[in-house]
Amino acid sequence: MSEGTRVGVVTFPGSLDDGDARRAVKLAGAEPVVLWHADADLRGVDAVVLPGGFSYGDYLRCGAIARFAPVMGEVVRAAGAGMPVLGICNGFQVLCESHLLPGALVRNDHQRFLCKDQRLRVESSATAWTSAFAPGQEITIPLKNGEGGFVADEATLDRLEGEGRVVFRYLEGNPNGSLRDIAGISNERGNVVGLMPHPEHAVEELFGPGLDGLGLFASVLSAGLRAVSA
Amino acid sequence: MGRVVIDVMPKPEILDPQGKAVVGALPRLGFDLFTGVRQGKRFELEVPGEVTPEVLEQARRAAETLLSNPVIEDVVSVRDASAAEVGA
Amino acid sequence: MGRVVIDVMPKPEILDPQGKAVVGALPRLGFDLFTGVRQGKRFELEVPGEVTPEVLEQARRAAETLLSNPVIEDVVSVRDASAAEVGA
Amino acid sequence: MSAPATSALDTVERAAQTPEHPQPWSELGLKADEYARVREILGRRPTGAELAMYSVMWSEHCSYKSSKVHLRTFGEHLTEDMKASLMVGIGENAGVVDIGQGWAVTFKVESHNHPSFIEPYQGAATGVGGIIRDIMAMGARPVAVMDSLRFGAVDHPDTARVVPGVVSGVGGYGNCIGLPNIGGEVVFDPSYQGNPLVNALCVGALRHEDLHLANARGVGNLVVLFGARTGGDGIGGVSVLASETFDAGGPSKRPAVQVGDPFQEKVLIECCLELFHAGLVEGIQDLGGAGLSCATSELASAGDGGMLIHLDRVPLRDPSLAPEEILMSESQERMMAVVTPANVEAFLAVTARWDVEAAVLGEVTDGDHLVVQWHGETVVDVPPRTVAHDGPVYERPYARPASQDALQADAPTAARLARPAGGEELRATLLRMVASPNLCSRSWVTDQYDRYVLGRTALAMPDDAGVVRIDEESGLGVALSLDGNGRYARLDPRTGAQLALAEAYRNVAATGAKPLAVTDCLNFGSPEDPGVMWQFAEAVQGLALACEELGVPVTGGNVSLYNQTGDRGLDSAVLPTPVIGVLGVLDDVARRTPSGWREAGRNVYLLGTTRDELGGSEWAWAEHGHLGGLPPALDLAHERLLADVLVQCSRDGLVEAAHDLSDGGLAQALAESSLRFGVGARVWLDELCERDGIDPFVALFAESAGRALVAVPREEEVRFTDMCTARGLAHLRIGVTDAVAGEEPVLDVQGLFSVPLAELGAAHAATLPRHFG
Ligand SMILES: Nc1ncnc2c1ncn2[C@@H]1O[C@H](COP(=O)(O)OP(=O)(O)O)[C@@H](O)[C@H]1O
Ligand SMILES: [Mg+2]
Repeated sequence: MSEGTRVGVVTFPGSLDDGDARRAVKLAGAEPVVLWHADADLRGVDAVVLPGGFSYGDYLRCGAIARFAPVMGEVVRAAGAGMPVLGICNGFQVLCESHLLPGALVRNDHQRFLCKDQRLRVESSATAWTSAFAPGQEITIPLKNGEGGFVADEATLDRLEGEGRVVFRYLEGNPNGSLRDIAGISNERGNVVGLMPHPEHAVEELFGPGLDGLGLFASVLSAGLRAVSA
Repeated sequence: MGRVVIDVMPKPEILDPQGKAVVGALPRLGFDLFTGVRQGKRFELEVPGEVTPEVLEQARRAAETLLSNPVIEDVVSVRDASAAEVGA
Repeated sequence: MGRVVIDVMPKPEILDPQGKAVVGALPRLGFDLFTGVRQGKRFELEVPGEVTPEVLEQARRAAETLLSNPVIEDVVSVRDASAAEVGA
Repeated sequence: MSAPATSALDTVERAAQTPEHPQPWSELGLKADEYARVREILGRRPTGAELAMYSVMWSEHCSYKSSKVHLRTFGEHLTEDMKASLMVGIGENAGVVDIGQGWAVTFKVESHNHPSFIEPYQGAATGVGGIIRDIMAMGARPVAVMDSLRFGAVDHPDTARVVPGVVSGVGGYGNCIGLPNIGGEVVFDPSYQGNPLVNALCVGALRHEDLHLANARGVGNLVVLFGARTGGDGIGGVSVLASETFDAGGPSKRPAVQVGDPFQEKVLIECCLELFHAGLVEGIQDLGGAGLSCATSELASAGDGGMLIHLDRVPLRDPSLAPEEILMSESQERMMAVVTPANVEAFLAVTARWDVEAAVLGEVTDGDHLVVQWHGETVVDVPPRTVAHDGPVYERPYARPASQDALQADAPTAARLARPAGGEELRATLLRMVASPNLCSRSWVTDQYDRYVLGRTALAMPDDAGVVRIDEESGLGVALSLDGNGRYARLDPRTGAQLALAEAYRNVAATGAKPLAVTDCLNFGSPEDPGVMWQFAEAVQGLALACEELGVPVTGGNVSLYNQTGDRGLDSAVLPTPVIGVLGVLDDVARRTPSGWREAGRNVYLLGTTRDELGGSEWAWAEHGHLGGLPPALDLAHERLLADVLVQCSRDGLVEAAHDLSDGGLAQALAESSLRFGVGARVWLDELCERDGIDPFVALFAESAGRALVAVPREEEVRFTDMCTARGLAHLRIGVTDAVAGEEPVLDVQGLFSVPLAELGAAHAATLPRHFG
């Protein structure tokens, strides 16, 4: 997958960073495709991004309602077949609610929304979305959320660590109470990745803390994982 | 160990965006019987000993001052729930 | 008009930042009897008619699928509250 | 007086038959002569619904009855030159400015002060929501918000209630709706105790052809209400909350507190933009204060006919609402559009796609009255202009308070206030000043705001102005700054307002943007106090004159009066606080100048001259609790020159950083520029002191206007100094940025003191978290 890679970005009611995700896809050299929450149709894309925002206002639980959108049935199916799926912030929450990823995200321990440039370590480059990074590489991308505390039971945490599925870890202080400083994780196969910080806001020199976010979008171009279109 | 349960709900006349979001989502998931939803808060307060009248009184005052915002919320109930309502 | 009340609480072993914040604030306000607080959600669902077993059954399923996340929350109770608990 | 009878519907017919029926005009905030005037206009007593409409629309908040005569000044000082880029001026929902390449921007600042005191979270949240809808109503896509906040003393217990609520409310709404917050202000002063100021600004972008105005034209066109359902929110809120002090103990009303639903508004934005682009909207108006009363009467009075509204078609959240309550409700997240019959089906298809409820309420008629029916019976029949525009106009008496002379005479001279001298004292003063409530880091506040969403933000907090890109291809963008200084305005309202304008103007220019237009929010005490009214009149005059001299028109804004607690006249009023927003344009945001130093070895120049000006200064206040004397002098020609030079520096790439000097003076600017990226500096003050005839204390802490600090790379130094010399701008090299590998960065003021940035930064950062957690 490289030339002409098509990456779908889902827009739910209340998605906010969908335009930014599409811009990032484009800057990385792929073709962004708009996917609408109400259409059970992935339009033949090779990979899917669930963007940040406050789907349905996130009033009930973050991502709780978006999980049931018609498009999500297709995303779950495609993910099962190996299609690369990236959930950013609210998208990560949707992936957890959909059980594509384990655990859940709860209110930040300090109870405030927090927007900052966050230092991270890429713990695993063995996923569809991190292959362009060197293992252990340190990057800076924006973090912005009110409910970013990753929680899971001990057994799940141990398994994630053991299987190398902790993909990103917070550095220089834990910004929200996430267990074991976890900022992002993957599924067993490594095609589904979720993270709280926003790589799509670090893809243009002037409009963010640098270009470190491009690595995620570049990775999926060379992932070599064949999409199984629905 | 004793437990006091406090229920706080948005005042009926105040907009409840949470409840609105839920009532919009329910029919899409096939739950078609509900015409209104309001979402409030439930607090469980623990005390080391029994729930005495003094405990209840303090819980009541905490409910009015800290746990609810009287401008937009009502304290619906403050009750001893030491025995009941555990994982019911 | 009938009403179903659903209570959802964070699982005991899961971090509850809101409850933690409350338990920290209580003694500062002079409420010194409480050793633990957990904050959950209370939903009031309205139905046009009576709360039949079918209504309760649908409410129970809604509670399990939409209104709670089993990874972090427990549904503590789903009950007919048509008569009781109104502005108690 | 008894409440209106709720049993029988108060129709126009009934009103005509029962002239003696007692009406609660006083509870609704109308004065006796105003009520009499309504009766005169209608030739009968108003119905309950009409009374509701007139009372909200004739309130201070909606009618500007005390301020109108003064606001005309802005128009009188509008030159042809200033009109050049003005597409829509004062009077519409928001002003619209042409920024070139077929793009326009619309921006406005508005207050939500009183609601934010009662319920800080929701008050602030709905303040942000309201201003965003004003921008949407112009046909624009909102692209950023800002917030200017003023609270009581930082250590007052009620401040600890209000601050976290307001900040999370501003953030909660803006973050959830997906608009970056790109700047604002946070100020603490005891005068705002019990009356915080929450001013929110929104800026939107549109193509010229997308401009929409609020009018209902074309007989037979349909009037559609869409968005949230109408509930009992804020009924009575407009007249009671915005016009009278709320400790006056008014009648108990339906819930005055409005709760915001940012998700609904986000969907409404996307829905509106789709409607605009599909060409389905003839006229559009947001529903803000005064709800349907305002939207219907303003649309109708700006149109070419009358309007018929079936009020029973309004989708209700609370079915028990009476017609007058529906007319007065301030439920949020609603819009009203005028749509041709041919387009209505397509219109409703778009609203359905976004899951937005819509109802066709009525139509534009060929009459000249606004008629409102309730289940077929007429409850309102009025000439809409009399509601929307012909409200009362007061020429309130105003007079310079007798105490003003004594206040101005009490200047903070060296004899009056002890000044620090010598390196040790200056160092200690600097550390206390950067930690003082009004100069400390705002990160505790601004870190709660999303500044990245939409991917347009080229500069935001803590830079001098927010900069957003408007056009992705060309990089065309705008810069915005919001500034005000209540202490300066207290000492001299005229100069104080001008200084606020000058600061915002300078902040915008410091980023390299050419200042283009102004919006203002005028926060004052009770207009019934002649002293307050004098402050207001002076501020408006000063602002209008200064705008003319700087060539930047006021495009719109907001007046908030009755900001006071108690009735001790001027003494219970807030500091007179004109908050001024300036918008500038950058042809390419890639050229924007940041405020912090990134590299060592850059020469630091101070532009402008420094005088012994400490009246109203942060130093006098923070160190001595003193407010007296005169504010710094202002030279507008010099401000214009300074701005020109800063803009040219950005265009020609002559400077790497620029930071304006304001509160806290040079010391604060040095601290901020070095703390931004942790690059220190070596600074010398001898030449400056000699040139300007001042001592190091004055050099560091005076707040003289018209100054900026720039960092110039060595290779541009000749070009830079040549330009300043040629243009006659005072410039002096006062230091060099400095970073020695392996050594801790420091701010070193030669011969006086040296502070490690770590120590400076720790002092700067600790204050707000210490108070607010
Ligand atoms: N309430 C606020 N919301 C957003 N940004 C703010 C707020 N208060 C202050 N800021 C930002 O913090 C920075 C410092 O504020 P301030 O010292 O008032 O700036 P200046 O003196 O240059 O006007 C600026 O970038 C300003 O926009
Ligand atoms: Mg300022």
